[in-house]
Amino acid sequence: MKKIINNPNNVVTEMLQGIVKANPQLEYFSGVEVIAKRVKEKKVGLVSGGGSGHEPAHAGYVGKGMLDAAVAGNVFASPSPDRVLKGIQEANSGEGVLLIIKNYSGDIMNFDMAKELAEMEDIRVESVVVKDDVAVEDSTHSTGRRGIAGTVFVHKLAGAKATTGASLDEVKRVAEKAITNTRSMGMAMAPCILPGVGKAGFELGENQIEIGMGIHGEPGVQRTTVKTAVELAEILCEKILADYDFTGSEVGLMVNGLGATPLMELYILNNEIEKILMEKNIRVYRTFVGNYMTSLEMAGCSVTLLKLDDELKELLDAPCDTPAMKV
Amino acid sequence: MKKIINNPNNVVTEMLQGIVKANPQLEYFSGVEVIAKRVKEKKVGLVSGGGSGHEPAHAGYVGKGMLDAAVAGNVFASPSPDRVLKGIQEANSGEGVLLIIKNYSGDIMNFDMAKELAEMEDIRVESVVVKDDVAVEDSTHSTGRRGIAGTVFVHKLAGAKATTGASLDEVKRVAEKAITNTRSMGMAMAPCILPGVGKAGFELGENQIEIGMGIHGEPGVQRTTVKTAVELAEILCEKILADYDFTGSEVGLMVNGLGATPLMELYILNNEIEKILMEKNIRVYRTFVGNYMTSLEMAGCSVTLLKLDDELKELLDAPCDTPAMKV
Amino acid sequence: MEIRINSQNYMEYIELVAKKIEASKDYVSELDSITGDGDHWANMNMGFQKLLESKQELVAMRLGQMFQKIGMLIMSTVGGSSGVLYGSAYLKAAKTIGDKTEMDIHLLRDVLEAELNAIMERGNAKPGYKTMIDALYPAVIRLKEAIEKGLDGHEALQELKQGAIDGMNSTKDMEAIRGRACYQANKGVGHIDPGAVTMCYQIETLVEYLCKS
Amino acid sequence: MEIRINSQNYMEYIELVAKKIEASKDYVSELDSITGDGDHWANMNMGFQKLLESKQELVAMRLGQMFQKIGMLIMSTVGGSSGVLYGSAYLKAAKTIGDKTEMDIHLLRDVLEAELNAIMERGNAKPGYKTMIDALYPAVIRLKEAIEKGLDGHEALQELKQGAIDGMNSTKDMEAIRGRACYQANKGVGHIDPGAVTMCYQIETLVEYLCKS
Ligand SMILES: Nc1ncnc2c1ncn2[C@@H]1O[C@H](COP(=O)(O)OP(=O)(O)O)[C@@H](O)[C@H]1O
Ligand SMILES: Nc1ncnc2c1ncn2[C@@H]1O[C@H](COP(=O)(O)OP(=O)(O)O)[C@@H](O)[C@H]1O
Ligand SMILES: [Mg+2]
Ligand SMILES: [Mg+2]
Ligand SMILES: [Mg+2]
Ligand SMILES: [Mg+2]
Repeated sequence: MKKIINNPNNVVTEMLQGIVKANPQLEYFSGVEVIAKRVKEKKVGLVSGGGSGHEPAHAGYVGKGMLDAAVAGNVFASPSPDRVLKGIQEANSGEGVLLIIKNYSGDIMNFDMAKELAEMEDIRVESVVVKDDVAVEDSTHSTGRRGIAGTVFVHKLAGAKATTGASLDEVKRVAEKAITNTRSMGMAMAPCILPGVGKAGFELGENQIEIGMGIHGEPGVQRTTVKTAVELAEILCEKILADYDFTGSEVGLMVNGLGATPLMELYILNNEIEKILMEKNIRVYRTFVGNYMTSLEMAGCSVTLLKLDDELKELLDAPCDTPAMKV
Repeated sequence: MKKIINNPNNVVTEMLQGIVKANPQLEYFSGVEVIAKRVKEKKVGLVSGGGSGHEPAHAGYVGKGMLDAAVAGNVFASPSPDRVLKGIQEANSGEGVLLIIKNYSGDIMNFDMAKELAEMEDIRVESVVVKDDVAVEDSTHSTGRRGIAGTVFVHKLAGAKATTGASLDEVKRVAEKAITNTRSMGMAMAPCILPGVGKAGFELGENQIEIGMGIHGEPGVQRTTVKTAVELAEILCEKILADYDFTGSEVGLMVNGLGATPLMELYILNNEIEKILMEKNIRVYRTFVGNYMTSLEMAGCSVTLLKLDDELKELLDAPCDTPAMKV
Repeated sequence: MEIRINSQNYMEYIELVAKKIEASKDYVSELDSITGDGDHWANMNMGFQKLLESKQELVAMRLGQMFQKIGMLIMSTVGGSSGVLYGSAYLKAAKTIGDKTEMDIHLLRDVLEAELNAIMERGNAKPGYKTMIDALYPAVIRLKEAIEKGLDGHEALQELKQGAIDGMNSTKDMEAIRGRACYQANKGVGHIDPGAVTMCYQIETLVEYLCKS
Repeated sequence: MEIRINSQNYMEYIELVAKKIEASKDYVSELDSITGDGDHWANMNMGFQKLLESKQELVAMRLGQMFQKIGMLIMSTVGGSSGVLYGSAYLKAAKTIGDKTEMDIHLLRDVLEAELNAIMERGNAKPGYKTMIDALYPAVIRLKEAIEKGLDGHEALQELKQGAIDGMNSTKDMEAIRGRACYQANKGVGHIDPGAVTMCYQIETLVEYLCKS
């Protein structure tokens, strides 16, 4: 295992320390692994979080116009309720707090329990659950779809809405609209290695890739051979467009790298994706290309489409200033 | 070779197309592989460039407050004089153009020839040569030190100066001051693969890393075993601090990933670097952590220190808005 | 055979579990890699190592307090699904113990049942969902039946253990409805659930510890 | 043996070089990987493939024009060090040819010397710096001497070729002063310079082509 780390047990703490050193406008609460804005604003507080290993998510989205606090779990493990509670406390300015949760049972259980704890402290807490990954079947029977890179759009839009001074209900409405309008699909070309485990969680042959792989290395829907950028763009778009009708609409587009995929490849993929969308009469209003929701050193990418209306366009364009996203 | 590409011969063109699709404020001149600002400003023009494969360098730094045009060569190959000439033409608004060249004989030869061609068109062109890599001995006899990630600081500072409306000589003076004050040192943990070649340019054993590796996979100064973040920070800082006395000064710090190294690791490294600098009585004024000057999918990092004075601090803090850097 | 478990005994049991888990790294990690995200062993191991570190403090506590503290420690150290599930389980078990200082087999049964209910509630899950519940549920049921039938302590404990083992094995053919295995195309069919394995380890270790002492 | 090279012949020679380079992928790539950035083969191959694509246009030109065009094509297609160096070489050679339609051995010598000078000037480099110059320089010197000594065409060409081969081999023990090999701790000592290899290939191919026809 080649990683720039010290003790595998301390990666999260040391990373968060490194983040606040680079971003002195952020504050780090050690032990509970919370990153929050140093200067608080009087507004609905936004809290997101989840397992570590998805950097810049989630701490990288704390700042003006996006999150008020991010809560880090251990690598790929949901943060515990006491941590989330601290995030809620730091984000709360009396206007209530919205939790942006990704749809994993671990996250849901921990955030739910934290919500109960916060409510015992008379903090009003609402939550939304992001489930954008079309690789997984939508289901009410089982846990259903995972939340992946589309979460970043939810941070952005709900964050912009909260910054306008809107009420908790209004911010929640926007977050839910964003969730309803967002679809993602990813694929992996090489695995990642958990620092505490020391070897890859799965293996892919010389010429194999996996379509629909999750951001924790959870298996995908199809193992296949290496594809060209044209083919990949087709596969990823097809799954997304089959699931939700974006025809005729304007969209936000995110071409996201999983950690080890160079920007060159993401831009080449973007080139193909935009061609396909143009053909399908889908107009790209704004594009984000980069590492937004990663999976340690996994090689691969995901594509996210967000259907926009006038309200969401304005919120997407609203200024934000965080380590990982500045608009 | 697992890459999200189509034909290896077209990677640069398709990548640049993907960049302008994501950044409609930029214009792409195909064939000559130049990216330039769509809306020109009346000011000294700044042009940088070099081989491709270092994304977001160089096109990612075109925009307000940084470059006016970036010229892309093939992967790891300097752009030809005709391409650089086009970059100069696009950047020129009559106030002259500054070329920011990295110290590789290929780049120098091609940019010099382009300068001669531009001067034949009566465009005033000056150039500066970045040589920040302390892994290589400084020398007047041979080509001497390479230019690596420190180049991004030169883009930023000279760009900010040009935006104030300063003259070509003044902008060049600032660029040269930035170069004089900048030192970098890198290391690699895994090789990169040239799309046209299809296999790694070098090999590193299971537990090997290479200190001082160049951003094109040029061999470094020492092959050694995997190190902890603490040890790596020490090795990289030691080389830099032995070369230039930063004691007592304020610095700009860049902890740069080479392409495949996750942000988590860069932040952990940053944590250690800042500890060492604090001990040495060097105050970090501003930190940049991320993939700023990469080497395809190479795993590894570099550390850059830039000594600041009041003038440079103001220029470092000046707003800029480019795909890869927003201040 | 009569069963008496005080704080001291429970800590000895925890130490044995910690050892058992430590030794199961490759197998458990691999199971969670195949069907989940690969961290279940690391999570559980971190949790039990933390309990070992807190040994002095824990053994000095009354049993109920001790369970409460174990719940808090696991919840905050482990995170993930297992952290909050075991955390909830121990917190609820602590309530069941109240201020008693020892568990006999009847209290043990109630404690295990409380844990089962806490996990099902927090996880919004039932037996058959391919989770740790599938090891705990049949174990608890068979212990209850054994006690009702009036079997002796040793026999009742063997029922508990065998219930856990059979339950664990039964997850192999289940389709996952909770946990990360449900993201797989085949819903994890063909692989044992890692959470069921570590649950089973804990029950086995408990039974072996009680039968030896 | 008398030497006559017109545009048609030169294009035939270019085709042979393109083939020779195409076949040398692994060796040349590896040399540039060891001491440089690994792209020298890809660069040269791209350049010569481009010349093949432009065959119709090139053969229709007068020799000097053809050289000019080759220079422009290589310079803009290849980029990197070799692009601008070969580009400069061909542009200068075009001037030396002027409006002549054929090269005899004297003009060939002058053309090669012009190329050498162009490369040394553009590269700010001399013989002994471990570059392509180290294959071209001795080749040109030995051709000149042979012509001065009055050796016949065939013999003079063998001198040209042997000069290139010996020069190429001599780079093995040199310390690099130009090119990426100079970044290495050992300055590339122990490895032949890839640029010298492809330069040598071109000269060898030229000699073999001329001797065969
Ligand atoms: N909703 C749930 N209810 C009960 N048990 C669950 C639930 N979700 C997951 N589990 C159990 O937790 C185990 C996974 O734990 P772990 O790997 O530590 O957490 P995570 O899934 O967050 O990575 C699964 O194997 C399963 O037994
Ligand atoms: N300044 C120079 N003068 C002469 N030849 C040079 C110079 N720099 C490099 N070379 C030659 O160019 C070769 C490398 O070419 P290539 O790999 O195509 O370019 P790059 O070094 O830009 O990757 C070297 O092996 C050397 O022979
Ligand atoms: Mg997990
Ligand atoms: Mg090159
Ligand atoms: Mg897991
Ligand atoms: Mg090269």
